[in-house]
Amino acid sequence: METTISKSSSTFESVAIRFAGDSGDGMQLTGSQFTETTALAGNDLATFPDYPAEIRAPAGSLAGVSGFQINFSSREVFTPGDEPDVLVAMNPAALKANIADLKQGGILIANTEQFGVKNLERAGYKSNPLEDGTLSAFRVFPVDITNITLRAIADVGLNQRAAVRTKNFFALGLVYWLFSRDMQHTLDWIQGSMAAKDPVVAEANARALRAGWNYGDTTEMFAQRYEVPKARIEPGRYKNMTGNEAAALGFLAAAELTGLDLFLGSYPITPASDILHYLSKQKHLGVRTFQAEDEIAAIGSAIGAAYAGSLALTTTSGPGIALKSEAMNLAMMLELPLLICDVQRGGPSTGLPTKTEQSDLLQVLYGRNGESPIPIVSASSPGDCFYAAIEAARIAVTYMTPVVLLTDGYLANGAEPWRIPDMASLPPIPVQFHTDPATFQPYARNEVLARPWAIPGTPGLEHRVGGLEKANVTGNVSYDPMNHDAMCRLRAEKVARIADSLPATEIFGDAEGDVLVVGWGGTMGALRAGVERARAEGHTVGHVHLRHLNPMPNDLGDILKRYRKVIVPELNLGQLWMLLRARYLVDAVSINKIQGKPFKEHEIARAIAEHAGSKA
Amino acid sequence: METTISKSSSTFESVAIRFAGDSGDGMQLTGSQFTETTALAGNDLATFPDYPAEIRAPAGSLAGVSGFQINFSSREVFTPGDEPDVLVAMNPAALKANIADLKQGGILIANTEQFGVKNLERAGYKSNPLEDGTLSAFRVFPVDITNITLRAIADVGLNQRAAVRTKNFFALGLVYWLFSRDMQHTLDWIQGSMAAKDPVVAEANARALRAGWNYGDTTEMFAQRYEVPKARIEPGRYKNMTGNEAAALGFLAAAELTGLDLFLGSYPITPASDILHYLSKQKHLGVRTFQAEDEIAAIGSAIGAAYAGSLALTTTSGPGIALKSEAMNLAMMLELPLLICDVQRGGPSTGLPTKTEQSDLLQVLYGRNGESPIPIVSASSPGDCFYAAIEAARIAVTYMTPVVLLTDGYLANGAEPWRIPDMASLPPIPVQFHTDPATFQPYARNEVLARPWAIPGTPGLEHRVGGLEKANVTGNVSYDPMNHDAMCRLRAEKVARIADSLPATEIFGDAEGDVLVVGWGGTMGALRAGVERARAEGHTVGHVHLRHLNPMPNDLGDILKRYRKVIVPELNLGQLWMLLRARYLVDAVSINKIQGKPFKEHEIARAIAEHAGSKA
Amino acid sequence: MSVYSFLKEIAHTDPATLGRKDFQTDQEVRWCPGCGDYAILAQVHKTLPELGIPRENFVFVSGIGCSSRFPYYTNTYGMHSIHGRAPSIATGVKVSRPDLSVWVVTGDGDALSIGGNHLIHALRRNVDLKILMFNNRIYGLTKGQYSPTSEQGKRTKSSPAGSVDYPFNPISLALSAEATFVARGVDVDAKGLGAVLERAAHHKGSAFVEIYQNCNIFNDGAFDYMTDRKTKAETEIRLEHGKPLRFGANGDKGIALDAQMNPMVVDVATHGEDKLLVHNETNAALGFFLSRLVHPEFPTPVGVFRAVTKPTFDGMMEDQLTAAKAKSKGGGVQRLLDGGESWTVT
Amino acid sequence: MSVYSFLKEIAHTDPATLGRKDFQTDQEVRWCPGCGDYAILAQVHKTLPELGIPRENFVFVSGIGCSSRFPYYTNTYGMHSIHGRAPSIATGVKVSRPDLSVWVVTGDGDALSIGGNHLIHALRRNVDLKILMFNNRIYGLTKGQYSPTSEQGKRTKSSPAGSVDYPFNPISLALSAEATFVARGVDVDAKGLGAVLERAAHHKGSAFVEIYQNCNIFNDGAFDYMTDRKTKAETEIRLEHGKPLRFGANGDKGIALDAQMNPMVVDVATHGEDKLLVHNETNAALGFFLSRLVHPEFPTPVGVFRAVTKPTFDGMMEDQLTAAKAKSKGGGVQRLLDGGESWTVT
Ligand SMILES: Cc1ncc(C[n+]2csc(CCOP(=O)(O)OP(=O)(O)O)c2C)c(N)n1
Ligand SMILES: Cc1ncc(C[n+]2csc(CCOP(=O)(O)OP(=O)(O)O)c2C)c(N)n1
Ligand code: SF4
Ligand code: SF4
Ligand SMILES: [Mg+2]
Ligand SMILES: [Mg+2]
Repeated sequence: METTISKSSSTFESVAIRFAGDSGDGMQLTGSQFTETTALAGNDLATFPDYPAEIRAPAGSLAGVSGFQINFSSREVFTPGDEPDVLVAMNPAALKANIADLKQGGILIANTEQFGVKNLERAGYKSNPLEDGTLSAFRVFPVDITNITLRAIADVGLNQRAAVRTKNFFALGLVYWLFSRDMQHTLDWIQGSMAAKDPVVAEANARALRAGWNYGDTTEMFAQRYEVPKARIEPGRYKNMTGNEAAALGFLAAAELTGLDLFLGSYPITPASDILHYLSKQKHLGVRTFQAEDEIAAIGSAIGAAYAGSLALTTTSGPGIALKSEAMNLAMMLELPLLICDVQRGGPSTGLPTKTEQSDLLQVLYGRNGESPIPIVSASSPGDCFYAAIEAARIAVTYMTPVVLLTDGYLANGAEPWRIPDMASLPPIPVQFHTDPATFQPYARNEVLARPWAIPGTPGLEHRVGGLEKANVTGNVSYDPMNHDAMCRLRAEKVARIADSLPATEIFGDAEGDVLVVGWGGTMGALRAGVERARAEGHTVGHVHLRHLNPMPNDLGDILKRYRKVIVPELNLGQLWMLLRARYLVDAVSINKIQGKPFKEHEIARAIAEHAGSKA
Repeated sequence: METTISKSSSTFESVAIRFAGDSGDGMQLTGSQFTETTALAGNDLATFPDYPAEIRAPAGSLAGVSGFQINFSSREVFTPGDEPDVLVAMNPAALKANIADLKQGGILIANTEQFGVKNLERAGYKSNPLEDGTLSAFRVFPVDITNITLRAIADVGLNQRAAVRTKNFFALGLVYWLFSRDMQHTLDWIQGSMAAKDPVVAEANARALRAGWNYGDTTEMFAQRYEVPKARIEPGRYKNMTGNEAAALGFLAAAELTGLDLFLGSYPITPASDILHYLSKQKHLGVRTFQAEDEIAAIGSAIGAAYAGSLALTTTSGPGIALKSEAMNLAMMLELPLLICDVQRGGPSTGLPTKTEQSDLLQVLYGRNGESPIPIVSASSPGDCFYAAIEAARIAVTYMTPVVLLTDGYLANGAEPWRIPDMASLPPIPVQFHTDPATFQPYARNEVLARPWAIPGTPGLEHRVGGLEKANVTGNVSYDPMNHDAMCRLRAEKVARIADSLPATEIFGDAEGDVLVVGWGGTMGALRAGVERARAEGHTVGHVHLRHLNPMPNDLGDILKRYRKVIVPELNLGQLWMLLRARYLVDAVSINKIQGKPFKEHEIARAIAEHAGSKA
Repeated sequence: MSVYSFLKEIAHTDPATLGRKDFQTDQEVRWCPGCGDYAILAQVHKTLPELGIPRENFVFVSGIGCSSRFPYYTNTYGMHSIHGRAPSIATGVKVSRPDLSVWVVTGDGDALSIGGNHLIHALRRNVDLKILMFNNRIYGLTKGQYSPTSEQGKRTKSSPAGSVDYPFNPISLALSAEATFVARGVDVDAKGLGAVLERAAHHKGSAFVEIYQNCNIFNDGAFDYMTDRKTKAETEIRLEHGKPLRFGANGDKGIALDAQMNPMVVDVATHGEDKLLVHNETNAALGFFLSRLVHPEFPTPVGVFRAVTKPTFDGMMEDQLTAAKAKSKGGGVQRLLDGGESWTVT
Repeated sequence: MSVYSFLKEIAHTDPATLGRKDFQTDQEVRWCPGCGDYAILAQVHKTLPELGIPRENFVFVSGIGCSSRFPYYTNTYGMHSIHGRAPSIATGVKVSRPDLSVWVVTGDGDALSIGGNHLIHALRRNVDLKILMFNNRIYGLTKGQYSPTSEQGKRTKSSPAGSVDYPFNPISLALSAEATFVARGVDVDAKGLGAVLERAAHHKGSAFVEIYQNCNIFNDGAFDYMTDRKTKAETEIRLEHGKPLRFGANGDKGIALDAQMNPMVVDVATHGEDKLLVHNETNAALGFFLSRLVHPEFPTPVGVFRAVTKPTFDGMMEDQLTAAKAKSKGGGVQRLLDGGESWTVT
């Protein structure tokens, strides 16, 4: 589609837009269409979908508000943006829930049709904010989105309910116009995927989209348009990738790289279930998914599959880890490779199941009886879940050990444009089952202290494993005191030595100076952006983002010493912070936030400035 | 009984004796009789029973050896003694398993009848050690205990099997003679408890006992006898007390002090089961014990009972804690008083179920998803389990929180002479259920941040609690980000403030100087004895033994600073050590041992000397 | 004076003053519009005030799931606990406080998947609990995975090629767990459900009620075959103690045994009413037999499968305490402390 | 070349060469002298070499308990896992490696207490496992607490006043969990046990075998009533498919139904053999009925209660994989990576 550009337009480096509406309003779809179009337009971008909590809230209620934020730029983008420049509010509840975040002077587009008495009341408004002057700090654009849309598609022949549901495409069209985006990608999608399901609905949506565009173009409302030039982006093929899908793909890739069959034992739990859903569609790749009766059975089945020779995986979230811990300990004792993926969510207890948090680190590190060392790997962005999953698998099969992969709700549901990797370029992960009876001892160890993997069906290697302490080398049950001491230390040593296989730690920014920011997991983008801001303000700041939480990299201690102050921002009350203090005796500062939400860039920048300032 | 004392005798300050034999040889009974008699004789003492591992091992095998060590003295005694001065070995396996510990020049009494080819083989001896000269470092007294006993009781009329079983009383009589102990207490016990069950057996045992005494008195074998004078002991009534019994009594006392009914939900597990056994006999005190189908149901039932207004308790060991962690987190979120008693055993996984270890500290502190602060109290000696249980209950009901009580296998099965407390002298623990609807808010807080306890049956206080995050004050479900942040911090703060209710930390030994030894739990005796030794050697050493692991006492940070070196001996790989380093940034040294066995005094003394020496 | 004595002294709510409204809460009900849970909630709110129990003596315990949000909407004491553990928690409530009326609300996932063991153990012990299991044959809250009651071959998010799990028969399972009261109701059948709930409430011992519940979002229409007015008569059979098993438009059909002891649908007129099976609520094996009548071969039984009275777990525990107290010599904990072997140091 | 291909290339043990000795290990057997576990071990060692399966293809998975030490004494692949979880672990073994013969050894506590849920779910799914539950009606390893199969009133360490728990009937439970093979054997009855084990081994699907086992330390003589030669004939009844239910010294007694569908013991001569119940292994409800024959009112049935064939879980899962692979366009993970919406930056 050729779109004529009218009205004046000005250029911006970055813009953040938030679409917000009722759960039924299709905001996630709107967001992902905008994302793809923007990616095609060559911007760098980051997104943040904000689903309502687990409950199905009544229409129009605050609890039912669904949001999607996208930050796009001509520079590198690390986060979805602190404060949106534009808010599209499809109803009063969406306005109420999001207006506090809108930048001063920002654009608010509101669907006036929804601002009737009943909906205002549902959202807790005493009077209509579009009319009572309370929004004077913003540029408010009231648009009767529902009715204009209905008029535009009147003759398509949809019933009222279905017709109303196209209004999100009107909003999308309007925003496309406002930001000078090309509608073609979305029109293609409508004519493709959507039309395949229902051509009438597709036609209506296409019209609604165009109507939105035309509305912007023809009405007097918007004085100007905005443009965000292309960013410089690494060449390659890109797609939008969520953390859960990336993790699932990473496990699949690891299976291919090891030559093993993937087995997943899982019990559904928010926000981890989608990994189960994704993998259960991959039977053609030899993937077995077992939906167990609970988390314990799930990991139990994975332990059985690992013993039998699969690349075994179990996926869950925090409460599920609590239940799996006894079995994780068994896997540790058996020294079998096992991948345990914890998609962290807001705790404690049932907590805030749909919100994000980084508060399972100490649980996965210490939540077992006895001395039970288990390696921990974490992912730092949605797409990075792919590589983190592969790294977890490398460690598991190389060292014959369970490994925890930590992701979180923010990564899991969040999406980012992701460069599609070439499988052939990934280093293979060699696995060799033991076959020779002459050299077989169940708990003999190789140069990295790993014991042999001898799978049932191999003649002459019949052996028994179990959770009682085992004699070094033979693996027989042993109550010998010195053997127990030795085995506890051997197991710890094996895990500690994984550090020898890690690359040098990457430092972003200054290699020494005022402040070192140390983080892990899904806060990566916010930390990087915050560090950039602080450096732009003149501070010398470094950023280390840990992929490996256990063991930590060998060079970390030295790096910590090169800065006057170490700050550790986490979405918990200071878990990595505690570990760094204990291990390196560094007087680090904990920056914590536990609101079910990611850090904002400015929160990090401010914290850095504060501690860089105190040049004591 | 009047016993004539013949032969010369010399006086010793302390003596340690170990009785060792097959599981069926009655060594525990022998040990406890010797203990009571020795206590009556006015010595201070400590004991250590060493049961075979959980399996029922074949007679005569190494795995089946059962031991009992007693250390008694005219001075204060802290441990069962590092190396026994006397070893009684009832068979070759008992010899094999214990001889390495016997002090150079120590006395070995062996039952020669058992040293036939078959038994030697079972114990893994190629030749008879009593004859092959390998025991030349010891004073060996081979006695045909079995046959002398049989002859002594020949006319009592027991069958062969039953008759042979009296031989432990022969050994006991012989040792009584050797250490100039009065047999009367044991004779009374035989004529009382034993005769009530079977007078014939009792008569046989009494004769065996006398025969042992007479054997010592009449044969030429023993050139001299030993005497250990009375110790200065706090006046009062004493009894022998195991840790499990003391803990059970402590929970009962707490119920009485609070006025609450005690409820125990438990699932049997070594070494915790005896608490369940003991409490299930106390129905007359209104105690309800519920043997659940698993650990989760056990704690679940206790949570229900706590909600309903009981003093609720659940008991288990490490693997059981792993299973209970999700429910512990629920209790934390509900802010209900709940006692969780973890009798630690050798881990990880099934580990060494009958052996002791201190390796669940980090598990109970951190083993839950999200930020989940739970207070932790530990007991430092068998009898101290009583007071530690009461302290746990005080915290639970005062602060409305679950509390973990850590004991361990060594404390649980170990016994010590224990001064019987007077219930009237214990401070009451006031509990007041909320009753007034006008002032009721489920999550309102009092001056120590505790919420009200409103139990079902109270009109007007109907309310719902649950594991989702709750709104401050009202307790309604809340997904509000700031509320979540505030609640996480409030819960943490509530637990942190418990420290304000703790007495000043007691320092044993020097209040400042070279070395501070910081410990916790069942290592108390060994640490104290080790510190005494080191001080006797001229080092200035303090010893702090923590009852409270979470929160730690307010004055601990200051105390740590007063010593040049802090060492932290633990039966794990450094758990408290890690916490102290993180919290106080103190460059403490971890002394660890993980052999299923307590520390020896000299191990501690040596560690102190080492670090006191390095005056760098 | 005991800390508990206020419970006896305080003025309790007069049950006669209670109405349905008294059991509603101020919390917004957050099930999807059209969810079967609403109808069940309404029936429970109708039943509770009729039981002659002060409102403050009710406790509702639930696990996790859409169904498990029930306590928030019922103005009694309540706990929305963790997934699958409600029967254990409720057992603790009831055993420690036999004066309370304790209810469990759970789903097919909560009760039969993660919580299966606690359920069967509570039933086996005959703890005096009223257990309402909302069976929508799906995991609702986690957005639609198959559950242990989903039919084989079901395509869901986690079984895109169709589930290969055979389902549990919850009634069979409850009976084999020795439950003393076992019944089935249907969300939209207000009258039948009300009757079953009332009988469950009055049952002394553990009562298990399976309630067919429509999840219109993830498993819509699962029970249409038997709730549809047009087909109901042919697809549902109402169990009545002592009555022959008849169904069909005019009760023209019945259930009888064939020579192999297998059930068969017969024409009453030709087969003879006296040859029909007669329902007997006291016969567990018969109850089991009836639980095997499964759609589409057979009409689905609703009503009470089993109802027998046995001493309850909580009652027997209470009796043991009473007996022990009667025999006790008093002296409290001090007597225990003082007992056994001891010696005096002066 | 697949990492698994060596399994096909390697020379497997010829099952014909295997004998009982090949299944013994070098580990000292550490049960108490006189324990019933020895006899069961012997029967299993006798059965395994007769199955035509290479030794390396057996996997024994157990939980925790005296019984669960079984794998150490059996020279196959094995895992002594954690308490109650053996069915889950075994499910993982079997589902991922349908070529293996997977056995579970468990106790009444391990299987029915902590592990009850995993057991019934494994049975429901019809995973091809052979599950041997040693029922000694006590927790042996933890030194004698009552178990879910202990009789009510039993005095143990944890029930000094007598247990108030009603026991489970394991056969009823297994049947209600839809187990396709359900049987009972007795430790000292070598022949009967051997026969049951052999049938279980050959059953395709989940086989549940309850084995009465004497714990001579903590529950001695629990089954004397039916193992004692003198009373055996009156207290035991052997189930045979298609045969009427007879027992007694000369088969003079039988089991029949009364008018209420309750079982009764009848004199065959006076009642008539044709009126006796006839055993039918394919009828779950009949199996359930027979499981309710409980000592002392009735003789205890031994043998096979139910045996039917249904597709197994592991088999169906395998079929789904095969079908999916057949339809696959190849390309491995790269195809997934490449699929869906994408754009190119140059
Ligand atoms: C320990 C744990 N595991 C998993 C979950 C996720 N989860 C919550 S509810 C549920 C299943 C709900 O199904 P059902 O009991 O049938 O309830 P419904 O929503 O259908 O009413 C699951 C798997 C959880 N909350 N906690
Ligand atoms: C998680 C956990 N809880 C409890 C235990 C303690 N435990 C070990 S075996 C057992 C019961 C054994 O009973 P059963 O299965 O009947 O076996 P038996 O010893 O009688 O053969 C218990 C409670 C444990 N090992 N692990
Ligand atoms: S998802 Fe289903 S069960 Fe849950 S509230 Fe909605 S309709 Fe009801
Ligand atoms: S305790 Fe009982 S079950 Fe265990 S080995 Fe001994 S006799 Fe056998
Ligand atoms: Mg459901
Ligand atoms: Mg048992």
